Amino acid sequence: MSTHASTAQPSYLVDTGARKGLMAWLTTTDHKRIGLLYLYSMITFFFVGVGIGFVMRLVQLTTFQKLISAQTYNALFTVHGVIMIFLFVVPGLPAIFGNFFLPILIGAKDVSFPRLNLASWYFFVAGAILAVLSLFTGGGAPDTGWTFYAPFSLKTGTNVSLAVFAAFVLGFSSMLTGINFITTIHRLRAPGMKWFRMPLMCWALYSTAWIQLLATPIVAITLVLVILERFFGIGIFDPSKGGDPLLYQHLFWIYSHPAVYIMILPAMGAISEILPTFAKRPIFGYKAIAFSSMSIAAVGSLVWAHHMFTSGMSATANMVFSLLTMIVAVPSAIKVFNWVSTLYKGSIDFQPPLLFTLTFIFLFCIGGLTGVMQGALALNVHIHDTYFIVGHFHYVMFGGTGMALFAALLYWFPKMWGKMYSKKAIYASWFPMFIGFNMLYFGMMILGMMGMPRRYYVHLPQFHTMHVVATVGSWLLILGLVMFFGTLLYAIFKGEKAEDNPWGGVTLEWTIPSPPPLENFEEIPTITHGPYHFEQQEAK
Amino acid sequence: MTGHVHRDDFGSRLGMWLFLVTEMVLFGGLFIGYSYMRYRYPAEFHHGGGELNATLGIINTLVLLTSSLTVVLAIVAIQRAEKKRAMAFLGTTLALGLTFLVIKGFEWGAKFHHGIYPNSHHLATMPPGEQVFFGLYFTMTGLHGVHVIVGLGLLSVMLWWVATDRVRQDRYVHLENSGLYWHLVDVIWIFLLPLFYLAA
Amino acid sequence: MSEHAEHSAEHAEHPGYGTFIKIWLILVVLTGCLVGVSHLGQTAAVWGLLTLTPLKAGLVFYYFMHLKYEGPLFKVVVLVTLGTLLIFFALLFSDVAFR
Amino acid sequence: MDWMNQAAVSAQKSDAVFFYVFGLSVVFLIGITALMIYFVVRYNKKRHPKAEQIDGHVGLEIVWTLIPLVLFLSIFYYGWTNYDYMSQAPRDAMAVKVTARQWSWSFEYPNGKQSRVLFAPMGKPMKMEVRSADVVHGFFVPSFRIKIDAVPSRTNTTWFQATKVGSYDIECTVICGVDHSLMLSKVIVVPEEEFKAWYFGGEDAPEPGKSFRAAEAHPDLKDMPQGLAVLTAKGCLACHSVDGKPKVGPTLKALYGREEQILMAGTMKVVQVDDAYLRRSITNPTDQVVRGYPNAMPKTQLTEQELNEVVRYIKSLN
Ligand code: HEA
Ligand code: HEA
Ligand code: HEC
Ligand code: CUA
Ligand SMILES: [Cu+2]
Repeated sequence: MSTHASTAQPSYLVDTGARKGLMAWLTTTDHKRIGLLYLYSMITFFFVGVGIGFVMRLVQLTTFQKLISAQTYNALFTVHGVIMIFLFVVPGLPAIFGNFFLPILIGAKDVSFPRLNLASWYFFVAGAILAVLSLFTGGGAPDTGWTFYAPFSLKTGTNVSLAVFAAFVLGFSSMLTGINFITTIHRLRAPGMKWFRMPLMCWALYSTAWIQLLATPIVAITLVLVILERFFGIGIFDPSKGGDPLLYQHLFWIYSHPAVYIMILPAMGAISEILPTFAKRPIFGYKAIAFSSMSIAAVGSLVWAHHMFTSGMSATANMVFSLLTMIVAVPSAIKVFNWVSTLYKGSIDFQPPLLFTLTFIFLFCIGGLTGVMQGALALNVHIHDTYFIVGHFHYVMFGGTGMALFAALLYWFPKMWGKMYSKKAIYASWFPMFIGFNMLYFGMMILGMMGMPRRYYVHLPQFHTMHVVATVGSWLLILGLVMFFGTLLYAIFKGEKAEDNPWGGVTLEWTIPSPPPLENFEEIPTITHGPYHFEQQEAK
Repeated sequence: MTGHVHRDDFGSRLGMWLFLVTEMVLFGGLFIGYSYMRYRYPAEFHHGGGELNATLGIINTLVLLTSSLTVVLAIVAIQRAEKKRAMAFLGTTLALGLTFLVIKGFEWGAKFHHGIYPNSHHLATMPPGEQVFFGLYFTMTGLHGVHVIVGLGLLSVMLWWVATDRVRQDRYVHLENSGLYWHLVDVIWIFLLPLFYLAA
Repeated sequence: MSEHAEHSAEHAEHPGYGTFIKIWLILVVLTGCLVGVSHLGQTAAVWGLLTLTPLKAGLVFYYFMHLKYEGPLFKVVVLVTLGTLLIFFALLFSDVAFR
Repeated sequence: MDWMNQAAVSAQKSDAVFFYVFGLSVVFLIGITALMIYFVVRYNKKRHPKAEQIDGHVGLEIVWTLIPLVLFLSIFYYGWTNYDYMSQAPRDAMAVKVTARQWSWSFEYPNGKQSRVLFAPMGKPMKMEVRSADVVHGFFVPSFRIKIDAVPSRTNTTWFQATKVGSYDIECTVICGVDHSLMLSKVIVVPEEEFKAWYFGGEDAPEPGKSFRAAEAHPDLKDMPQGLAVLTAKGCLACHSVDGKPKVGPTLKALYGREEQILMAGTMKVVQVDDAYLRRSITNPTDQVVRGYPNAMPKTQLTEQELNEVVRYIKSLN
């Protein structure tokens, strides 16, 4: 607590090496700079994805319109899905905040393999460029949906091969990050930083990294098979050659279900960091949260076929996977209850990060509860592949991971850039965002219950009213988004200088200057107690 | 690999093992596909296996097993600072690896010659299950072949590093890691042998 | 994955040439057995596959890949991986085998 | 509301599960949200300046592990048993072969009769044997809450027992290419006798569905405008209303001059309804299919004069 900005070391934002400017950034091995590289490149792609989402909503504004063709619409939701999943939510929190804060939170100077870390970023960029290229080359943007279901993905004339290869490269980047984090957590914890003294963000990143290792290769090989199938016709997924489309679906979801936990676990980790800081008390049930992260990682790998209940799987499989799906919801429930209890008898300092944290809990609960509905067999049959699903996953991915990302950004912003944003402007952006969000995505869920299938270019008249509501919601949402990012952008350049510890946090990142110096710590700290130890601060 | 952190051989090996985990799962995915298909088409897989040249498969198994041995012996040699010997062992490994590829090439060549290759007319006349069998055969042995090539590349670098003393008695984790990779490639082949060549 | 094991795992005594050559011999013999068994008919072949192949792979892991000489962490890593794959198999067959 | 339209037993089964989970969800969501807001207000730093350093409570952890677990298991069980009912067709069900292709549906009955819309007798179990001729499609009837994928090289089955006479949407739910959203059809549920009349009737037995206007009076043909008389005589009114209600086909009310979105030779077009369009729609119904409707209109022989009358009558409906 006492080692304040007296250091002679300059901030990591200042170039100290031989190279200057852009080159210094592109060749950096500093985990903090790599975190920012990810952030900037991701936001770029993210806005492309948001823009596409906006256009899709415009399409649904009329029952039939001539602005874009059906083929273009199919390409739009595919590209929207691919960008949002593979370029944004899957790598999102680990790559940005994991890179930036994992070493700091465990008291290390960097990750175990800094150069590999930079390589991961280059893989990410390469994958992203390939994904963009696939839009303009070959037969044009893929039109299969982000799930690339065979045999349609084998037959369509669009450039599925390149898009799928892009996803493969991105998967590689994700695995390398996972390897790095696991090794870092095993090897580089500061003296005294026992496993159960790690901040919960580290537990979340650790379990995420394990899913990345154990699930990503499956999708890698699946996508390789799709490419081989398209170029050489090896026939494993192609029913006309004896192959089986259901095998494709199994392999795809063996990865892609765990991937949704890759998205949410780090978000939950960030939430578990933020809550204690603003409640000024330790998190409720530290071990329960840590273990539930690990058990989500474990059980989450076993429920993939709940995406296939109507595919004609065996009845036994339907039963088994429905049962397992219910079980995987338990650890999430545990977390929610522990988070809420953390507010109990705290001394709550209401600040923007806390507002977004509570919003996260609310929206994630809706997303999670609708997930449970989908897991119930009799109901899934009705809502599978309708807008209900679209509503569900926007609630968990955007209301969950996205809101957590916002909260984390607000929480760590002063540390990362050493500047403070206007809190009023952030509060103001929250209202349109929250109202718009619920109009948009709750509207979608109602549509789904009414029987509106997803990936529909045109809709039947009975769905029109709700589609209009949803589209208007999307405008509000985007308004809020622009205000939000405008405020932060302004703060990066013109914001007031931030203190080293603006929120009164007690984890290690708040003991070093804002922004942190190159090697984080002047000397590696020795840890003597758990992560959320507020007594000491009160004593002062 | 570490810039400002002190050297951590254990960490490097851990990293390598974690990478191998991803490789195991990568091939695991294919093995899952294989068993799924074999369950669907037991007779066709049996028959397809009969058309492969088991002798070549067995020879290749012995070749790879031996090359695995020489890699591990090279590590022992390095630990004992026997540089020449280490280089000889590594050289043998490279030679055996190449032998493997050559034999593999002959085997594939023979299949191609008989009109059995993906998308061929001859294949299209076979029952669906056999088409799948050969699809898997070419994919899995092909992907394995790619790994052999990568492994050979790694080991060649190691040979060079041993020669230039970048790998030496007190600093050989890179050789260990390359060796781990090579062994994994061997293990995968150990599974491929019975699944394809001895399936009949 | 305990703290101590992890840090004290730097191998103390390195095994010599002999150990590995012995293992190699066993592997060659096992390969011979596998080939022999596969001629005894379908069931024998499958059983051979299911027992001998993992045994061979295990030997390579344990000796050639030095798993025997590493701390528990590496063993756990490998076991977790194999366990995961095994569960993937089992669950997949809840579909395939009951269709 | 429209989406609560339960037109089959399966719909009741599915909705029962929905209401159960929905009820639980609302309770938990409101509970959690209310607690959150209460804590934030009650323990605000102004009111509660000193936080109590509580680490956790084992008893509570156990409680909130077990209670959700039990509830989740009950959801699973309820969902599964009801699904079991929804997926197991009774033995005596009539088996209809459903074939999906890019981008249309066709139905074949046990006696070889074929149709582009699905005719079903009220209250009788109908088993769908769903296959695909090309890529994966999805067979979905929202009002019945049933859905099953059409996967090439295999046959998936589902079934229903309709409880209400009427016409219901069939939609394709798996992305299958450019016209995925136009891959629509209808289920026409009719009383059993009417279905039988069609089913056992010969080639030219009239398609069922006329009963939708059973309630309407049967005025004398002579009192009608001539065009309406033709429409009635030729059975057009089985599928078309003249008062604005959508049936199997679009209503003829205010049709003339309307902008219609039609599918012509695989592409979408917008046309304004004029004489030529009407004639073509009637003489060659498959040439121009109105969006949102199945390609189901039969070809009917009309004399030139009848055609004129019909067109004039349709104009008069504006
Ligand atoms: C961040 C991503 C994310 C997360 C966290 C989740 C979480 C969950 N998801 Fe979701 N899901 C997706 C992303 C995600 N999902 C995506 C992208 C798809 C669609 C893919 C596609 O087809 O394109 C999908 C689709 C999907 C389906 C397939 C639907 C279909 O196509 O038919 C199912 C089915 O079971 C499902 C279930 C669940 C469940 C049970 C959870 C659980 O983990 C949720 C657990 C949380 C809670 C339950 C809330 C908190 C708990 C309480 C408040 C306790 C009290 C409650 C009770 C006692 C009821 N999801
Ligand atoms: C995280 C993932 C994510 C996000 C954020 C979004 C955002 C949006 N999505 Fe969606 N969407 C998907 C993932 C996502 N989407 C996926 C996977 C599919 C399925 C594709 C398929 O069928 O194959 C889909 C499909 C989909 C459809 C269905 C298409 C169809 O089936 O016909 C629609 C329809 O309108 C839609 C709309 C939108 C809109 C209007 C937005 C946005 O424009 C809303 C506005 C966004 C914001 C206000 C900002 C959110 C901010 C953050 C998340 C944090 C950013 C912070 C930093 C980078 C620091 N999306
Ligand atoms: C089995 C039901 C059925 C019968 C009987 C039937 N139609 Fe139709 N009709 C349809 C359907 C379905 C459509 C919409 C799809 C299409 O355009 O092919 C349609 C479309 C039309 C259209 C174009 C409407 C528009 O909105 O553009 C006209 C005009 C029409 N029918 C007239 C007739 C006439 C006249 C008869 C009697 C001779 C008749 N129909 C009998 C089902 C039927
Ligand atoms: Cu057929 Cu979508
Ligand atoms: Cu899932």
